[in-house]
Amino acid sequence: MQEKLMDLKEAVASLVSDGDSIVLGAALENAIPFAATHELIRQGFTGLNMIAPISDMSTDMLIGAGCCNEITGAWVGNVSAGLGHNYRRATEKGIPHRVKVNDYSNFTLGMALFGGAYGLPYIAVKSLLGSDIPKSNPLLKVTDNPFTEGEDPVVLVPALKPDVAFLSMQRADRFGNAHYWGSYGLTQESSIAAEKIIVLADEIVEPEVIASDPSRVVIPGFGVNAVCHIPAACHPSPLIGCWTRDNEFFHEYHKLTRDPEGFEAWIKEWVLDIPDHAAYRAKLGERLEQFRIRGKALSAPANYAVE
Amino acid sequence: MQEKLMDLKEAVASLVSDGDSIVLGAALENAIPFAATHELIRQGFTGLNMIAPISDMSTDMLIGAGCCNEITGAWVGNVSAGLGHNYRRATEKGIPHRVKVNDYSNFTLGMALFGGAYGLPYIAVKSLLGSDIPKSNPLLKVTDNPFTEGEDPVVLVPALKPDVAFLSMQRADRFGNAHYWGSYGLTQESSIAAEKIIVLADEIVEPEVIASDPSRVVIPGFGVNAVCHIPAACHPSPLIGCWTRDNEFFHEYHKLTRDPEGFEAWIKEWVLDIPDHAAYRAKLGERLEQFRIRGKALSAPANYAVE
Amino acid sequence: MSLDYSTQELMIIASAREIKDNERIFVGMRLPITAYGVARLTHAPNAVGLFESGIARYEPADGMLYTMCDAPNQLGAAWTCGLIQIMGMLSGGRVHAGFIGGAEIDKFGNINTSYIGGIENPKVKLPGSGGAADIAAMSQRLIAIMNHEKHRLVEKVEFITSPGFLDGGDARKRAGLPGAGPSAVITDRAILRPHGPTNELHLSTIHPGHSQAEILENTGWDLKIAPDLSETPEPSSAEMDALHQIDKDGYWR
Amino acid sequence: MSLDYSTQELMIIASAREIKDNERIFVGMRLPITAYGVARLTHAPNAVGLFESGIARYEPADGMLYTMCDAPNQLGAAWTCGLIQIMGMLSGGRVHAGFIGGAEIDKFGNINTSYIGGIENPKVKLPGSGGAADIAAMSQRLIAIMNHEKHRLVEKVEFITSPGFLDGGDARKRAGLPGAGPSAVITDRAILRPHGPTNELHLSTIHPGHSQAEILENTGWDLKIAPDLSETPEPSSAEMDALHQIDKDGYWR
Repeated sequence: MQEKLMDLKEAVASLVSDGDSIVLGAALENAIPFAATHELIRQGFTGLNMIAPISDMSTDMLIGAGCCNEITGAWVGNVSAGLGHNYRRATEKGIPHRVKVNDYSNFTLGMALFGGAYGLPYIAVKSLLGSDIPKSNPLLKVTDNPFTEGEDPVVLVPALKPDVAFLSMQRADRFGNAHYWGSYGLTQESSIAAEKIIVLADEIVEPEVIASDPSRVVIPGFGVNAVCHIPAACHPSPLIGCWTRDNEFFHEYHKLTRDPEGFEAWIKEWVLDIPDHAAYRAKLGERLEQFRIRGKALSAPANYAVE
Repeated sequence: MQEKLMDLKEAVASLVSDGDSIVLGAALENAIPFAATHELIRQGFTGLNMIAPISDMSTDMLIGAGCCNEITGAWVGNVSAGLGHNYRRATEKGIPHRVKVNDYSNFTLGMALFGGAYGLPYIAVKSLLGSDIPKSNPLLKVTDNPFTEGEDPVVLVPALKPDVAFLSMQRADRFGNAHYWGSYGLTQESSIAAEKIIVLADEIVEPEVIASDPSRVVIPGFGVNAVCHIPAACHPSPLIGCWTRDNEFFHEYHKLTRDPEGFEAWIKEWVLDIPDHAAYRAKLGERLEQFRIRGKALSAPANYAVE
Repeated sequence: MSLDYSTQELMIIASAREIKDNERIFVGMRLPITAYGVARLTHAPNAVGLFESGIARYEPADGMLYTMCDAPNQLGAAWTCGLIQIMGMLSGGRVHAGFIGGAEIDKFGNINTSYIGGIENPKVKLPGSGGAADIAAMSQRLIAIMNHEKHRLVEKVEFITSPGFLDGGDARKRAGLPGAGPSAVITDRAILRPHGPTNELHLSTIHPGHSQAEILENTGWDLKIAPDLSETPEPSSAEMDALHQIDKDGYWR
Repeated sequence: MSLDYSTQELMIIASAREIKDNERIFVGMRLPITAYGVARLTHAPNAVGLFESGIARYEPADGMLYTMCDAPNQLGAAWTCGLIQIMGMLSGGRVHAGFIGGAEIDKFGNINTSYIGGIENPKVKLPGSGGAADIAAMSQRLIAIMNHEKHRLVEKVEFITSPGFLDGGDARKRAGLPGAGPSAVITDRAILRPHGPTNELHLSTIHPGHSQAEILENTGWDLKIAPDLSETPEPSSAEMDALHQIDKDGYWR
């Protein structure tokens, strides 16, 4: 096995290029690796295509910072707080510039990434019939089911292969093997579909810990390009077993980014003026500690003994 | 939640009908619920269509006993011992009667069941191009990828929805919620695709045990119709954490069923003359004990605490 | 003597009544998830709640949720898995009903959560479908929850994110959609239901304290009246007890 | 002084040489799984072994396997999952090579594991594809392992379960197959490889102790000779040491 521990700054610099299509958290509202969002903004990437079923505040920040030209997904906003102001400014007024939206529904985006992961050229679904989404997203094709006599329309969703996937995992070893639990959305499909995978691990553990439970592995370690040790990388989103959600942080962002100036100030304070995630955690200070999970509600063990 | 504990005899009698398509273990070579095979034979079902990627000795027994008219799968035989004698007699000589074989490869059967599970009318794959399998299985259609200019052939695999799925799980509660670990083949897709699900649990545990780890659940308990408590239901196949493989049993079957008379004697001794699985275990006696896993190689815990 | 309840509490209880026992329901967040909790405690103890991120629950979460992925919704779940497994149940025809909201709904129950003012240069870019388009297409039936305002209940939505009966009649069936379409639209003033061969939404029940004239005034199309028009039944004390058990902090009061 | 080795040991070591470092390999059972173990211990320490049931391993199992699903193959695995995840890696183009066997192979590397004597009333019904057809179609390259007998190496297989170069030339590419096709056929007498624009299998190396005449005699078509024909290199002592470390009980001796 190859050691893959890397500084996040270095991982982002060496594995991401301008114009890449990027999955940055695909579990929906938990395990969003905001630490990677910050790093993409600090390094000033441009022309990114952000792919996610639910694009939360992370995508809104990338839009506002001018990193993102395109959004491929089913929903963009601020889940607990409302609309995404940068998203609206970009799509409605071209501030800071126009952003193209490739509309999907959750299920059809899931199928696109499933197809990308497992080499299927396209997937035929019965969703989105009658919806105008296939009109706004010309990648989708409405056609007839060749197995049925008479009319039986289906929507064909072509496979989608992201360039890079960033994922938050509860624990990983230095070789990129990781454990994840709780709902995972499209984590598995989107990262297997991706050309490169960067894991942000809340904790680095000995390889024996991961190897003790290969069914807890959601994406195979041998496909991972870099593993970065970033505690609370997902703040303010939750990570099951590690951190709860900092709801106020989402609301403050929503309130403070109503106008471009407010966003400029916010991004300066929380991203641009901060060198790395350690400094971000230091800035959060005691605030972060209130979201740390200290209780125990442990899983019953599974036995893999051979005799 | 509804209590679903049921005697296997009753579950089979009330949930299976002649002519049904049946998944009886879909994890390939582990977790094959042989106890259900025996019960199907004892109750004298006919016209069954057995669906599995790898059909091991279980399917061979059902063919020899005259229960099975059709096989839908990728491989039939006796994995560690060689060919399946009843399978060969049925397909080559019509003994006890002809069996129709619907040829798939592992991946395309997987896609058929994935489609059945998740409501996709068909799946387009790049496998089986150039193979004669689409000629022997007219359900498969070779067509052109509508997203590509010029020729780009794909194989369309229509969705497959079994009537009943039997599955071995390490532990379940009385409401049908279960834990499974180790490789699972097509367990998840085939049972979600099936109209009815019967779980054979090696151990019945309190609901709190299953609820302690919802990510260890492979198929949702609310879809399960019956849960039957049958220790070693999978003998002679292995069940991770519970039982190792009784290799000799596979070899003995292979040796003793070379001719129809041998099979008749074998099935009488091990199935027809035995009332139920408890009696089967009693007959195995000390032999079974040598396959019981007594060691411990336990998984690292996962924490689901909320604060 | 009538019980004391808020409009939102009535909407929650009306929503709960749409859930039958043993059903699998996409419960969404906020009002519908509370409705699911009430249904479980009253007439539907075996209903199962599904969440798009990959969660199925027998019981509502114990604790406040800001998103469906929060820890209390995962602890003790029946199943935590991926989006494809859960949304796939919907696509596989295994989901009985789903709740969705929206910015606009029209007289055939089509819902817009995407664009106001054109696709190319929208006046307002809404968040988009999320799972709503899938739920509307493939759930056996659909329950919409809306504020009853003239600019929200419109003659024809300008963009169909989530299909209802499309142009009405059998248009939905002809389009190949597997689910049966909207069965109820629950607003803060009334409940509308499709009626007759056109499947147009009709005024079905009026919430206590509201009038037919007020409702027609606040509907953006010429709303027809169902032949069996009645008043939305008030919450029973059992329903209110259940709701108070779920909504301990009185968020919806 | 030459080492003492059996024909099967030579085949295992020849197979191991086909595995490159960092590759992902469908290793199958028996001879190829042992070859994978040897490769890991010699020149390919970072090769990953994949098993169709849903297992990926960095190291070969510690203990005798009768099937790929046996407990020793699951304990300490890199990943245990479903068939779709693992076979999907293949379909997704992420698998470098796979090993398969068969009842018959023809001069273009097509393999039959299905029917002898027709589909309708076969003389022999073989077990079928399992994952072999998928591996042959979608693995970046394919290594076949066969006993070198005239009735097994035939002019044309009567049923193509696992596609090689089909009718030769660019037929495989025209059929739309993603993988490049067979790169080696390792028999108990020799190694054949595709050569030239026809992609016909040519005699590439002859195992020590065997003759060209004997090999031609035991091949069911007019086997052509590769221009760089040589002898299969004997196992090195490092290779034999690795093999003995894997095959502790001398099963292959």
